[in-house]
Amino acid sequence: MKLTRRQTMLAAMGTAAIAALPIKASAAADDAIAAFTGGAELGEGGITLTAPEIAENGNTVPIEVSAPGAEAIAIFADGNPTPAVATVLFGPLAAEQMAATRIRLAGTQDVVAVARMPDGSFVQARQEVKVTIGGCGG
Amino acid sequence: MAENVKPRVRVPGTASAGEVITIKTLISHTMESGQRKDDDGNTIPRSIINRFVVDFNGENVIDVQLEPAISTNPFFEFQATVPESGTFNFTWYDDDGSVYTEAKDITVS
Amino acid sequence: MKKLAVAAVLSVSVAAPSVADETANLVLNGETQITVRADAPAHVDGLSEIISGWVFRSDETQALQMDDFDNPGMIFVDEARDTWNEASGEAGESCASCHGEPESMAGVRPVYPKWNEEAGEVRTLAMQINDCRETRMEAEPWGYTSGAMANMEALISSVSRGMTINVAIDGPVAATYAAGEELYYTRTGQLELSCASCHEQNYGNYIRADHLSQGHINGFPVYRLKNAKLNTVHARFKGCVRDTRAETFSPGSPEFVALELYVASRGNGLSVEGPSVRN
Amino acid sequence: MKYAVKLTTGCMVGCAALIATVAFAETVEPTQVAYGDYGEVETSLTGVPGDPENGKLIMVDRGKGNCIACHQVTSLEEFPFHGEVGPSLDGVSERWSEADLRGIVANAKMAFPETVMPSFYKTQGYFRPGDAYTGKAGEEPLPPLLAAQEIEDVVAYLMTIKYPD
Repeated sequence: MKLTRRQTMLAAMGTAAIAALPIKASAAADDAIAAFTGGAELGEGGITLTAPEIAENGNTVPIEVSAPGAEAIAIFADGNPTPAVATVLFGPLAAEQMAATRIRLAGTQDVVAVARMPDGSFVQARQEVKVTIGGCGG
Repeated sequence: MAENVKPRVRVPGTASAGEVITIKTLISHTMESGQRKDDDGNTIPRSIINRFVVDFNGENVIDVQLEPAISTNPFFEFQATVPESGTFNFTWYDDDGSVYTEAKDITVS
Repeated sequence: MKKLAVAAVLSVSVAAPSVADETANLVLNGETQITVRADAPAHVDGLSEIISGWVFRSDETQALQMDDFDNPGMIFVDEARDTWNEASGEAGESCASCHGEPESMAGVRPVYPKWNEEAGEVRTLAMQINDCRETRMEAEPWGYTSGAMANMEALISSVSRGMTINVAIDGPVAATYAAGEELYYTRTGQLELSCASCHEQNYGNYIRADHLSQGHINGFPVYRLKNAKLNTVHARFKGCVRDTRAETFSPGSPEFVALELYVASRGNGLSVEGPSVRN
Repeated sequence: MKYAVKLTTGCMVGCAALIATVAFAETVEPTQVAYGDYGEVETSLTGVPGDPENGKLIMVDRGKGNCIACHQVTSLEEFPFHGEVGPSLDGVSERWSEADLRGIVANAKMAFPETVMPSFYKTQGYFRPGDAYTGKAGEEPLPPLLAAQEIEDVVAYLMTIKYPD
């Protein structure tokens, strides 16, 4: 079996990806989420978080959140020293409840999006983003 | 006021009533997180855009609270519906008290 | 070993979306075609195909350069447009006084560095900009890798995007070209790495999680996600040489001017991309 | 408390001095390493057996060996992102002898003249040697990238690496 360069590359990244050491979610992350939800239970579904599986640089990581019908979406990076990232309130003229932005991640960790729905319930989506490590020693 | 802060917005010039339009915004700003240190080891004080609001003809589209984890040169993309011709007003609030604004007209046919 | 390789490939689906798509093509703003792959110029022995650094970046980083609104480097182009029109220096002149619109600079970037007959020297774009400032505007020269310089280079590059790099290597620049080529293949510092060690022998390979490109400079100045600002060619050269644990050359030095001419000419056939976006 | 602190300090200084003396007596200087015809180095650089656990840490430390920047190693999978500039080190102890590995880590160019692998136990003969990663000039002899015992520790870890099952 002959691997093309691209396949080999993907394989290398695949191996690396499995082994990534994430920053553990902090108590501060739980507190930040609770501050938004008032401690309410977090459901699943109805919210989409799109983030790269591997970010080339943690300084600028493009993400997108979408929760049709939501009143607000809060975004958290659960391994950052300060986990809160942004809170988006949607007004009456927001066509679809979505937003895309670029965020900072201190290392490999979960990005969490939590939406507040008009009935007072909360739903969440989370995804791990692996932040790469540069090759040079300096 | 922070240096060289310049808002940029992209809004279509025309739309049909009730059409979903995509808006992109970018403002040049360092978004100093308050977590970095200078060469002498002193913490560089936080200086960020902390709030971004978009209204259309006085009605709200989005109202965003930004934290230091938003990247340098904050970028936002979102969607709006426009019921009639009018003006989008964009407002960014800086930690230092500065307020930056931009307006964009749209014609609804 | 064979078994291992197969197992590794099976895990591809996990990481595939995030890895650079090496077949991707670059079109700016849905209209400007950028040549990101071309046959290597005849004078480059070590490569058969030349490939823009854009190709080696992840899908997300690639996307940041595809639309001027998404490209944070364009912020600095805007700043330079203001500077372009501002009078500066004793002569009371601005760039616009002589050159009109910045668009009149289209075609300049692709041929720099180039021989200046009058001065009898090879000039980089930065040297030419400073010559204008000092001689015609009677203004202070900008620092070689300063923000103002990077911005102006970005503006001048931006109006040539899509045009083909075509740096002359013979005639009066032959000696400079030869000096640049020699430096390109010279292993520097305690790590004993040359430009070629990474960018000719190992492009396409990962060094840790960093995907090594061919090191072309058609995308300069570059907005790097790493430092969220524009980076000039000589600042990047300096950073790379420093990372070999070497004593660097200085930005603007004859060595780096020669290296710039040589490296630029390796990209003859690619498009001007600056300001590009890289990691 | 004061007394205790004093005692500890005294011991630290004394012990360090002792270790330094021993090390000095045994350590082969970078310029004195005896490479064989194929770049191998038969004798330990320190006479002290390598510590494979420490060797492992050196291999993944960006400021030390940084071996995984270029080499894939299955047994180091817990440390993310392995490069592919050099060959995989899986099974390395089954392909090479300890002497070969010591020579390759100390100065791989003795075995492979064209390799891009840095020489970890070489202190002079560089073009524009720098002061670490400052970009400023460094004066030869430079400190080696790894100390003699660190080389032995890395070799000890390499000698544990078999082909994965």
